[in-house]
Amino acid sequence: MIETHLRRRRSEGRSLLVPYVTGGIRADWIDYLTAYARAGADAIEIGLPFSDPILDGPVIQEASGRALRRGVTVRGLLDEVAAVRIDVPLIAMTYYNLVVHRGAADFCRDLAAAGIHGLIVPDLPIDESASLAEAAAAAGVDLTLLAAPTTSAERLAEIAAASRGFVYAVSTMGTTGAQFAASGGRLAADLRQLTDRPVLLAFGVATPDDALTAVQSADGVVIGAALMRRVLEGGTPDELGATVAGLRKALDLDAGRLPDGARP
Amino acid sequence: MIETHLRRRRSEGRSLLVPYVTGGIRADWIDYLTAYARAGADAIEIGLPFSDPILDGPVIQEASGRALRRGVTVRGLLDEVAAVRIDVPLIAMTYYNLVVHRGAADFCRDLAAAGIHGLIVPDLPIDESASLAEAAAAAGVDLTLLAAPTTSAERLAEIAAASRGFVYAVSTMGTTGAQFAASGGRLAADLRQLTDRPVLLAFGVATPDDALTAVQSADGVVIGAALMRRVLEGGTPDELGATVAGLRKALDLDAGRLPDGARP
Amino acid sequence: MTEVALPRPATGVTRPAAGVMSDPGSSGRFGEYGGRYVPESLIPACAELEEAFRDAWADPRFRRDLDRLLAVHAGRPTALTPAWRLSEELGINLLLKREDLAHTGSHKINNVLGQALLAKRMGKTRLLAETGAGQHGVATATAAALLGLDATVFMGEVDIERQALNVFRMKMLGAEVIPVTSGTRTLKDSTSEALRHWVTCVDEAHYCLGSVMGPHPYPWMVRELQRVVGDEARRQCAAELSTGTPDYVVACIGGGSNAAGTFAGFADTGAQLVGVEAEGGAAVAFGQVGVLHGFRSYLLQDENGQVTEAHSIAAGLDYPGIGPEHAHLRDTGRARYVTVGDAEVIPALQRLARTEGILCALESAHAIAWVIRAAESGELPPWSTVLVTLSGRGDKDMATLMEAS
Amino acid sequence: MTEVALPRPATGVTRPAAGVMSDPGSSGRFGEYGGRYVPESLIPACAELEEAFRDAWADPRFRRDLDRLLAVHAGRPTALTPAWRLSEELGINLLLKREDLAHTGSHKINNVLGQALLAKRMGKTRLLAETGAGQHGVATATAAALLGLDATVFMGEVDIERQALNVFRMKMLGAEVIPVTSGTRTLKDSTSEALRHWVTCVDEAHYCLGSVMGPHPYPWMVRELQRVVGDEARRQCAAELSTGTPDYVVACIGGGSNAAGTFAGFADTGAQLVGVEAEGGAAVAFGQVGVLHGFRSYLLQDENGQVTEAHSIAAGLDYPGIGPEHAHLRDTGRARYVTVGDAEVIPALQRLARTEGILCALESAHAIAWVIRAAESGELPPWSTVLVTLSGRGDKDMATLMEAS
Ligand SMILES: Cc1ncc(COP(=O)(O)O)c(C=O)c1O
Ligand SMILES: Cc1ncc(COP(=O)(O)O)c(C=O)c1O
Repeated sequence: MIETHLRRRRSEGRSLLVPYVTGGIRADWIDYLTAYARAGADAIEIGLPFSDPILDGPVIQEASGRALRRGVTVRGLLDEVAAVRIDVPLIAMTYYNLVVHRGAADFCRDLAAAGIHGLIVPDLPIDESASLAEAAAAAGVDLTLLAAPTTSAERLAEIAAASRGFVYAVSTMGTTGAQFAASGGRLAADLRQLTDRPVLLAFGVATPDDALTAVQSADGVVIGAALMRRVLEGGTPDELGATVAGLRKALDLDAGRLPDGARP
Repeated sequence: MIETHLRRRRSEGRSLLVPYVTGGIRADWIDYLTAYARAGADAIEIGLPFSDPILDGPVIQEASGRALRRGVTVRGLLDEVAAVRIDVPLIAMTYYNLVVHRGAADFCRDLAAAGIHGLIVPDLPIDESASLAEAAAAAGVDLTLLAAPTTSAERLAEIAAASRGFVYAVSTMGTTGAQFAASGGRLAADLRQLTDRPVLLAFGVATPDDALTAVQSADGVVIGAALMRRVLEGGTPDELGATVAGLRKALDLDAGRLPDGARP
Repeated sequence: MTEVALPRPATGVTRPAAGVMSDPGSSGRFGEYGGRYVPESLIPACAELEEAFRDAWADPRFRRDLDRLLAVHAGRPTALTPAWRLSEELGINLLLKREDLAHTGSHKINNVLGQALLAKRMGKTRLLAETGAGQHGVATATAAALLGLDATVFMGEVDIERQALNVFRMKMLGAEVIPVTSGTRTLKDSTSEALRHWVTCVDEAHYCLGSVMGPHPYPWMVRELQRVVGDEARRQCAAELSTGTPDYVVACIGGGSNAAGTFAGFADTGAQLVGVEAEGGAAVAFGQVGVLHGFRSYLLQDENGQVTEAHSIAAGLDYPGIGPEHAHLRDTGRARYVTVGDAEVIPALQRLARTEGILCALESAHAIAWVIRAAESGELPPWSTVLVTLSGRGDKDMATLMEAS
Repeated sequence: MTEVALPRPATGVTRPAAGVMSDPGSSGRFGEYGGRYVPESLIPACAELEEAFRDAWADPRFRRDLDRLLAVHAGRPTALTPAWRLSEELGINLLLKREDLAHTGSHKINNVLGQALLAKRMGKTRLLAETGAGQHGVATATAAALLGLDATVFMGEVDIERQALNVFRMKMLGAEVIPVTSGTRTLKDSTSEALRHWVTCVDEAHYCLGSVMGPHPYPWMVRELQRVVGDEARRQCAAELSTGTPDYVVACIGGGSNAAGTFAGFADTGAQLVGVEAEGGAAVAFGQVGVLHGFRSYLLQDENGQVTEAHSIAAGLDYPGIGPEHAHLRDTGRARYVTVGDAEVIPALQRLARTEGILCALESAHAIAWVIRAAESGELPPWSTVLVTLSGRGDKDMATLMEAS
């Protein structure tokens, strides 16, 4: 589902833009989804907060902590999502313990029932992903795998093959919110040699410039910590929507400027 | 010298009374000597203060400390003693390090020159006393040895034989100022079996009653901590003189009451 | 392209776990527990580490170098002490394996010397470590100094405050101590932070994990590095006991490394293996299966699957999980896991001090407390032989005890 | 009746001190030093002790019991650690005898286990001890607990304040700690107070003196009980060194027990013996012959013969005297005595920590400091082999170091 959608968008010559929000960060957090969608997101990543987010930097750690202190639960967040209609695909991002706790099959069914058809589990490498991949497939959820700058060519091929929805290319050896690194470009390029699935660069993409650099080698970007920093500072859904719209515009302009794929 | 004097006094039917003062405890400390003499002391023991008085209890420790903090030295104290004339024999009491520091021969000569003809060194047991005994004898100073409740019969005999001036019978297993103990009576009695030298009981003799108990088996008493406690509390030479006079009177009355030696 | 990814070995062949406490193979599984649940960024580092450890562990030169370090530097073998007076009082035959006598004051040094030597062999120049009570941090700083490596230790702000002396020891040994301000600011978070940091420097740094936890190969590697405790005790018991092996083998459990090392020496005997958890950190007693810090095991969590903080008077037991092999030993019945509360710990520590002249760590006192309870309740048959691993000495805990008394 | 008392043996026959560091005989003399300068009240107790020790020391059963205690309880033999990195830096071959690894954290336990076992054999029910830094007090409390004896430890009020953790350790071990308020309220005065108290209870109490000082037989007895350090090191050096024995044997000196025990193992070799005093407590360097606490030796005193207080950053070296046998070894030239000031000590401690991963006691760091100085000044020929006894671990000193840094 996710993948079909993203492939279609890509085929329209569009650079893919996937903004992130931590579920339950504020009472009105659902409004960020609406705002992102309106601003031209191609999909939206929703963080289901976990107590020990080992691949997240300080910003998303803080966002997760705040949401948990508000008392949010996976069940409650999914209910909230289920109650609204968002026009772009939704992807859940969470840590594996929350999956194990609910049970993989139920967890995936819950997601699908809430209208979430993608799933990213950063502490679940391909080697451990078999049972969840099966459950996700059964529930109609795309389990997206991550690739890192240190991943071997052999593993990259396997990841590219097994990932669903898109391939999540971690730009840098670091956590979310790290400095955007050129290494990501090489990784995305390598991945695009291996698969025609969309390849999205993530980690450290913060500014329109970063995004433009990223899409020189990737099909799109995931933007998380940069947005969440502004949310933590009090940025409203409208303000964040405007930021995403700005990114959208930069990407679209760029795509328009160099429609022939002759990016430097 | 000391011994001749004490034997003479004893032969007069007198219980011997040897009060103690810490040299240099006050600027006017010499006045205690005069007062003691006037009050009927048979000899006077002068403590030459040492930094580490291991056989002294809290009272004489404190007295020694105070004197040292006043800056007194053995040399200075002896000079002060040399400058006055006291009518009863004087006995120095000090620890062995002060003897070693000056050298035994010089130390004894210094004493004699100051008019002090007796010496007690509580941390010098008979086994270690040879050289000092020799030096003392050469200088005309009586080196008095101590005997304790735990001393074996064999050692008692040796101590009684080697002691000069008198035999210093430590009444109790404790330090100066300890509670007066009956064990002292047995020790004194044993010693009197072994020698006709005067035997003086010391340690814990505080009140006229103690003194009277003591002289049931000994030839006399040394009174130290009980006097020094009052000195530390501010007792003047006159006041201390009166105390010694009181002890004197009690002993004399007692001697007068039972002239036949039929003490219970 | 297959539609569903199959579990695949990270490197080499998979040797299944045949005997009890054997090699978990390349999947790093102990039954359903263990594994390697880390971000893809760390997979190559874990695989490289597994390969390097397999290679080193099979290399007699490495083993000889490590054995020598353990002997000449850490003071191994540690003594086996018959606890004469406490045995008499309890009516059992109590033997103490004295890891409190090891250099730096606990069994942690065994693991750390092995990992540091391995890191050196791998060409790493820096050790990273998490620490709670500070014992593992001090051990890491020590091994780093000894082998000329840098050391960076992550420690929760709360722990830094309550373990000021160990922080200072680490600094004296030349280690950098990084305060962790996230989450509960204790061991759990310093472990997360160490993992996060490792991602940024996998090339030059080895993550020197402190217990039988974390992603494969750590639980297995740390157990192997700690088995010297059990192997020594096994030999010493054979010399000390007419029966050859003790009836009970008891150790406290934080992550579970001193217990795993001890149990490993007795896995193939008839000895009953007993792991003692702190009530406030009893993953087996009160946890559910979960995944944290790279491994699947029992884990304390709330009804929503959020990991809860452990609470024990013994900082070294303040961890919400338990090493995966222990979960497996429990499921298969080879070992039992019991629980001791804070209130039993101080009297047990004191009783051992007053009968045997040994001030053990609060962690170790949990094992003693259980033995006292079990002996006094009659659970231990009269004159059973009981081996307890005293995982560390109590000096670090005096401040805590002073406050508690 | 003779006119002059002759020196007389307290008990038995006098065996003259024939070889270096041999039995001083019943006079307890090492050349002109030593002896038994105590109040008559204590003479029988000292004589009884000498007799009991001679008897026990000649009794293979006693030796076997003690050896077993040292092994199974105190963790002997302690390691001999080649200090690889510091050796390299200094251009010498440095070996460390690791008394820091002994139970309770210093060599003090060797002496105390021997005396406690002896006390038990003598039918005593209580141990008395003086302590400065608290190490000897902790060791005494430990041995008392282990053997079911009571323990009373005298400690200066000043030391109680600066060594609060050791005070608490003693209490946890069941010992009574008596604050000494007289004099300078430090080690010197707690020794005096312990002697005073011993007078009152000689029948049931054994005075467990902490170093090679005090009246005969203590200096000799404590040296014999500590010679296990030197004997072990001798054997270990023979295995480690091609030359068999080191060129230099170095130890710090408070009262001198770790040095005496170490030197005893090498007295009959060609090794140069070096005792390192703290500048502020350097009885050999700055003292004169005197008598204190029952023995004749070098003693810090003012121009009037009053004993002065020692001042060292290392509480265990804060003693104004030195064991009498050391005075004799110095006079005969068999050993050298050198001095290290506070300012050299902390850098030496830190350097050892950062090169070898060992946090030694401030006392022991004096020995290291001298070796560093002598190596760097060229006084030690290149690649000399140097054995240093690390008398204890530094945990107790962390608070002092924190203040100093
Ligand atoms: C003395 C001591 N014992 C036990 C533990 C618990 O760790 P483990 O269960 O890995 O042995 C610790 C951890 O810090 C410790 O310091
Ligand atoms: C660690 C340590 N080293 C050395 C000493 C000094 O004592 P000695 O000279 O008797 O070995 C002490 C005394 O407390 C000590 O604790």
